[in-house]
Amino acid sequence: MSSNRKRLPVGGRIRREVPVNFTFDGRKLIGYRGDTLASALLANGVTLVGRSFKYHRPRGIFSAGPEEPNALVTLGSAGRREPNLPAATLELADGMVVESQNRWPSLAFDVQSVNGLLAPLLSAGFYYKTFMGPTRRAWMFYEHFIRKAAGLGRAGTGPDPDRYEVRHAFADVAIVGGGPAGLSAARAAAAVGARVALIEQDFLLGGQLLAEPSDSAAAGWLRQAEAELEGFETVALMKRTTAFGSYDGNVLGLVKQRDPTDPKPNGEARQTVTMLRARSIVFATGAIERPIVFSNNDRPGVMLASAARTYLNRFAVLPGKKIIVATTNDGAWRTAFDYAAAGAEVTVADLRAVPPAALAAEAARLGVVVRAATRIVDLHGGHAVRQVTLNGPEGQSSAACDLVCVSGGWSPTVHLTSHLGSKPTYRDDIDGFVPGSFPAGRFGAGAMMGTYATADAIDDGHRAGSEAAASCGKSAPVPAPSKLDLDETATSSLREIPSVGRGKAFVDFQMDVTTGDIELAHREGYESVEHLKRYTTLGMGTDQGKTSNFAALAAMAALRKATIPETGATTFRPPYTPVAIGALAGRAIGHHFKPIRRTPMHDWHMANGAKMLEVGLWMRPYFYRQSGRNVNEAYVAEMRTVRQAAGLMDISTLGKIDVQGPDAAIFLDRVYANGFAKLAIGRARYGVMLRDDGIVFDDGTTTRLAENRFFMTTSTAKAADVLSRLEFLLDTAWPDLRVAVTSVSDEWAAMSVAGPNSRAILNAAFPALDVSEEALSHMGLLESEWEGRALRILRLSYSGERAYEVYVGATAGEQLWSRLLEAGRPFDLKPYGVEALGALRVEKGHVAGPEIDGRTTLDDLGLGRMAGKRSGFVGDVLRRRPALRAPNRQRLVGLECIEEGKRLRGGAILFLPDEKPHGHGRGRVTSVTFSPERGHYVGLALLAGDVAAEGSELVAIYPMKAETVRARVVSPVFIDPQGERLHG
Amino acid sequence: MASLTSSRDFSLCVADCPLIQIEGWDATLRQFEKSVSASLNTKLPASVGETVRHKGLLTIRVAPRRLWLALDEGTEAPALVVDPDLGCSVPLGEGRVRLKMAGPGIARLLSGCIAVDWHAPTAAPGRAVQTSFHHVPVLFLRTGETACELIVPRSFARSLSDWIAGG
Amino acid sequence: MLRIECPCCGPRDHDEFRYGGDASVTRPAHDDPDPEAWYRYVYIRTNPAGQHREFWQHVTGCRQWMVVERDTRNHAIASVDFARKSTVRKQRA
Amino acid sequence: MARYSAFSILRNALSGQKNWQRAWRAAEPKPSYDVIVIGGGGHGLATAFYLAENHGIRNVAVLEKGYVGGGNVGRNTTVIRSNYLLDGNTQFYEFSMKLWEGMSRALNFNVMFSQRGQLVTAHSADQLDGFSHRANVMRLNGIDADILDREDVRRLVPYLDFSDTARFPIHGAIFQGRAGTARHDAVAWGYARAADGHAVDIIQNCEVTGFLRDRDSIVGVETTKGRIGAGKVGLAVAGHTSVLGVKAGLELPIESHVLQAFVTEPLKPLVDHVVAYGADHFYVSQSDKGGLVFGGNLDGYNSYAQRGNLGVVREVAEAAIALMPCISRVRLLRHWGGVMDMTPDASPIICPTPIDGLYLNGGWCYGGFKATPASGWCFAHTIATGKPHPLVAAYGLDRFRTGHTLDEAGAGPSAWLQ
Repeated sequence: MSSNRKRLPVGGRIRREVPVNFTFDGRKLIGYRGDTLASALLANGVTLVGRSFKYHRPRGIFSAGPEEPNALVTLGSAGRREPNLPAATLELADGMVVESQNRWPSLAFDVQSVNGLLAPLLSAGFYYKTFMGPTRRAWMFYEHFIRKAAGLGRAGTGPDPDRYEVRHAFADVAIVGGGPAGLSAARAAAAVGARVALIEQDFLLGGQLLAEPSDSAAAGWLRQAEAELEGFETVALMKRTTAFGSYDGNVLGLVKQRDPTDPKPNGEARQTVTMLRARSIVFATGAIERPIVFSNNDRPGVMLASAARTYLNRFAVLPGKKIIVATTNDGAWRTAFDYAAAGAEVTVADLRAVPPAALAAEAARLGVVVRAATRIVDLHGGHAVRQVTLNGPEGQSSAACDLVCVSGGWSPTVHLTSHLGSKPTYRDDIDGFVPGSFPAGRFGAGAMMGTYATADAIDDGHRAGSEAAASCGKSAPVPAPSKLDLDETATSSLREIPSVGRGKAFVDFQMDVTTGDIELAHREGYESVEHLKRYTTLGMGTDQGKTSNFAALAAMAALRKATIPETGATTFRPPYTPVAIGALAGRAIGHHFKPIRRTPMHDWHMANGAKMLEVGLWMRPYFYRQSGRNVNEAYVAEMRTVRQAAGLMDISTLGKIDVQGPDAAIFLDRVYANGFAKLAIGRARYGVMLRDDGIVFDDGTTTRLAENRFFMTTSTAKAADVLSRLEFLLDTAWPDLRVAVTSVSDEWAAMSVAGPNSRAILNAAFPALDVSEEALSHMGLLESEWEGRALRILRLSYSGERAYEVYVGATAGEQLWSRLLEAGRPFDLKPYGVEALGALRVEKGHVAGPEIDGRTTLDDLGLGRMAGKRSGFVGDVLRRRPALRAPNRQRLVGLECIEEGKRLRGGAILFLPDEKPHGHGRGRVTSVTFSPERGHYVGLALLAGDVAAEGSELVAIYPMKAETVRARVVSPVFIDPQGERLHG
Repeated sequence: MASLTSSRDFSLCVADCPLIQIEGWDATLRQFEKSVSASLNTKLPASVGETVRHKGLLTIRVAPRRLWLALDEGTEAPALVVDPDLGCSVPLGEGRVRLKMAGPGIARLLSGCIAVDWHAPTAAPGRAVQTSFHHVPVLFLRTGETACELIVPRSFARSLSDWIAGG
Repeated sequence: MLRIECPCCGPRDHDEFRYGGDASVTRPAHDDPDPEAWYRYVYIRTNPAGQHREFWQHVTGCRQWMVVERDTRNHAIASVDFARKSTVRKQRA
Repeated sequence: MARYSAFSILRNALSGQKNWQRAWRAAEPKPSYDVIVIGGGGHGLATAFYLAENHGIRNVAVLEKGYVGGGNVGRNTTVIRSNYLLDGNTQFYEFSMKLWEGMSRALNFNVMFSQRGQLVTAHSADQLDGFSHRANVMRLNGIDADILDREDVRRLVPYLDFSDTARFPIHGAIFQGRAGTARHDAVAWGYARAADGHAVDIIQNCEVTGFLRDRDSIVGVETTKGRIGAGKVGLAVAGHTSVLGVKAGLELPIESHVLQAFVTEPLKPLVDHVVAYGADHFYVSQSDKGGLVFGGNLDGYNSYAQRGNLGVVREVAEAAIALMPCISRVRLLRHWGGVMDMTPDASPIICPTPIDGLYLNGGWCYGGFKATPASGWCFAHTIATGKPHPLVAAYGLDRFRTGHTLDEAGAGPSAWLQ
């Protein structure tokens, strides 16, 4: 087959001096710069491009745009494999590797085309009526085969090697569509000083003007319009960019394809998603031609009339030499004329009884055969059309042909304007839907408003552009745009009614939905548009039914003997054309999926053997490898260090809030369940906050720094929620309180020195400070400076050992950390991680996340005495609800394992020893640790009040490991119940 | 100040960010502002997003009752005493980092980071915008025609500067 | 993509804000002991399909809590004001 | 009603598909019914079916303001599971699972219930402990559950991100083998057809605009098709419960929020299970047609608009790539929003109401689809007997006043955080 044998010697908007090599199913082919994959395939005489979804019927190129239902291909391989791309939207680039899909073993010979023979069985909805037996799980068997047969292309297997980007952008006026109306709107808006973004999905501006001959007046107009726009500094011409969605707040979602022909993309992302915030938007999205429904109307060689004209005039491809133009309107005649002028033998079959005289005269001049009141009823040919059956006043006749151009009228492209929920309204005069209404700041222009004639669309664009600019406060007189009259006459003039011969007549090509399927849906009562879609899968393909929606609606209306508006309108959902998930994710992938939060000592941990753990956004040391080979070994060793010598823990992740103001004490008194008003300056207190519903919200320690100033800490997880909650109360409930709350979480590096040697270590590290028991007793504060930074030392303990929380300005965090380790070396100070931290607190009976689970009350956690008889604090009233005070509620207890060699596990369910273990049990183990002090596993549990007496015996059942362990209820404080280690 | 990335189009440096936050009480805000203004010997920015520069001290209004006093490197902190009946102050400089950016490619690069309109009057040189950058609250300071700073929380600084350098 | 016009920072994407729910309910005084009042405040919602007064905090901006009036059917925003202002108004009334 | 079977398909194929009957009659309202169920979604239709099937109450109408199945039953991501932790939820959802297992045959309508298994990834030892707790409860209640370690997960779903660059490395997973998906529309249609087979009137395009009262009792409804009397009225309009509740004079702890759903272009089989990401909001399955169907978190503010915002679309896409880097080039085909009734504890409400003659079924949050059969079964019982079915005893409206809330996530009473 000779290369480009269907290419005309001259014309088109292709650059013949730049040949482009590509392969299709392994065949090496050549096109030119300026081609799409579709035009290059047609130029090379490739008509069979894909197989349909259900019946695997041969399909060719049907359109010249994103409405393409048939010619879907897979591009690239491995991580770059991209399935289901419409050939008509792929800009041809050197080295493109293209494969057809949904066929096996080959495109020309596809085994599953046998489905076509089974078609009578595979009617719409047949799945719902069978595959129900013989057993309950039978569907799982059938589904296996059905899934394999379904689907189109295949996804890639590995990570995507390409980059994507998400960008933010702003404009005064965004204009969607670079056709005559959009260009005119852009000019009008730019001329009055508006910042304009003109968005065009194609790699050329012009829209339908590109279908005009490249030496025509239209081409001249386009050149001038483009040059004029390029002269404005405030106009961004965004080509290769699709507005995929229209969102609230006048936001458009755009996706831009990198220029695939650019040999040096210079790091530009393969695709860029832009969130464009516009003050006003002009939709100039044009219209999509409708097909005609007849038997075998899906065969390769059937093409939309406007697409055929585009391939001829824009790409200089003559896909057929003997063509039939089947139409209901004037527009398609221009295709007939241009093909005749290019030397093709052309017959027009117009459904109308009397086509306009002017068209007939021009046809006669060009030797085009005209058959009025004539329709196509059938088509013959497998991989390419050979012949059609026409039915007209003279009866049925056959006509040989190699291309059938169809036009059933036009549908305005109202997808984007429907995304915000405004229902399109039907306009009788154009037999189509236009946008129902526009919210403020949104405008429509041109064919999408039903204004089809180019001259009118240009004027309409001018109007819309001016109004859009005016709505953002920019208006001034602007000269009218230059005229362009293409001599178009009225467009759609007759509703096309499906006509079906022997073969299937397709309404939705991609989903293989036929007129028979629509009849069946109607017969079975699935007559609303949504039922029709869902029952037949109509419009569910990758083209979202861009060419099929109207025909289906018309067919259903006819069956219901109703009008189109009575039958309904389809709801369009974003995106307008499919968008790669990777493009929407942009650079927020891999490590950047969520930002990483590092403490001031992060680098030290990394350099010193810490195994790090993700805790929310933070990275925290889980354990240190020098403590043990794995976490279980390490945490026990680290616990021993803390209990026997001293440990150093990075606690910088704690939430820290500066609370100041004359009313700060009153404020804290209300937000905490326990009182703070009487807290002495220089003292710290453990506090618990409740939610409004009386459930425990968070806990932490708050220290009074001065009469009017407190330093609050929160859990790592709740830091942001607590701050927002405090601000909420101050702004909305108690604005009379003079209190300021500020996050100082990042301000301080925080570390805990815990263990019997902790005081000695502080003495060594801070020789100038008095950290004696007298000067700094338990719950005391010492404020000072270290290396020019503020220093706070709080005598607090989470582990039950004598311990100090040392806070220093974050910039000195790592330095102080190292200093403490150095000072602590003689005292066996070692760092420990969060696993040991958690284990130490379990041994001491402190509650944490597993117990403060959003369902527990103060009483449940054994903290009821903190609130005492207080009232007037957040959550106090609803915590008194009966269910939250029920005596048999589960409450915190200690558990110890009483079986030699066995262990407790968090998440075990507790039962009485003699009861059948079934149901939810009496409680559950929340947290466990091996206790080096006790020599066995201990844990905290939430246990029903009636069986929670100390000394009771229970079994802890853990079905996931088939374990049953005997345990005894004990005090939750496993070490030093008198608190002697804390004091002294 | 450490340079993280530098090319013909773009440079990115990271620096410490001495910073004090002051805040006045609702009912006595005018008195508070008067006393601060007198004590700093400069007028205060009137509305959120405005800044006033005075002798190495940049005053930024970050909320109706809240101001940030950002010090140039090497500048002495002002001797500011806030009357507790009028308001309060809290140092925030240890916990913030300045990411300084400059170069002709800056507007494009920043469009991949924050939703701030580089060409809007609210982002003109001398203006400040608080916004979010990959979920993190940041303060954008427009310092010149092709220069700006982001004041970011220290814990997120590396993650965010990596993001910028990768753009 | 909602855009909320913060009274002091200007129009911003809604993801700079934290949602705070229905602002038409009245929070009882901190020391109000009436369980019914607290029950209604915490749980009962009119949940209108239409104009809804609601709290939003400009959490990555000025950190102020706002009261926004928004139509829940189409997200059209009728007004935005500082919550402090409307709370003070309410308390004075 | 003709039975559906392979034989009926064959017979109809031979007769050119001309002999199929309507799946359900196009009924017009009678003057009154024993029971009116408002809402022709999955729950309402199932309720009508079980009223007839289990309680012999056949003088029943289902009133639907649009078309059958046009609400959340046809907008969700079709996940069915029974992996609930709390006493009350566990048993209810397992009962539902059992009904799913027999549904196609019970309705003579293939709802394509595919028990392909669901797994939720865990990203730390603590998270896996939490999952183990849940799995233990499930097993002790006779429900299948397994805990998988990282290598088990890798064997089962090798396409997840097991690389060094994963922001939240996979530590393990909880797995329920009997969980899966179903063809959502078929559930509505199947119940509609089966209810119609019991002479229930299914009345489409019939919007309820008010309630008829006799003193303090509700005795019927005002509709766009006129007044219709009723012995009892059941409300099953999740998403819009408040709108009708206000008309009836109910005070409700419900807010309407939007949850988005997403579908990609059809692909050859890739995802063989239901997979949920434990480190963020993302879950995915692959429909039999080949599209990846997925969802994420609520948009997060009260909404009755069936559309979502772009920010959440991006967040869901980010989570999708974080879990499954190989779908970067797969393209999103459609996204849409469903309006959810969110309750303050994320558990539903099925109960008699303080208003005589009015029964409430709502507050399904984002979990209504999987509950469809059990909800219908128990609501029918509640309406028929006037007392809650034991399985929904915990789902009373008064639980918020008493404190008997069922808060699976412990997220507290802000509905949008549930």
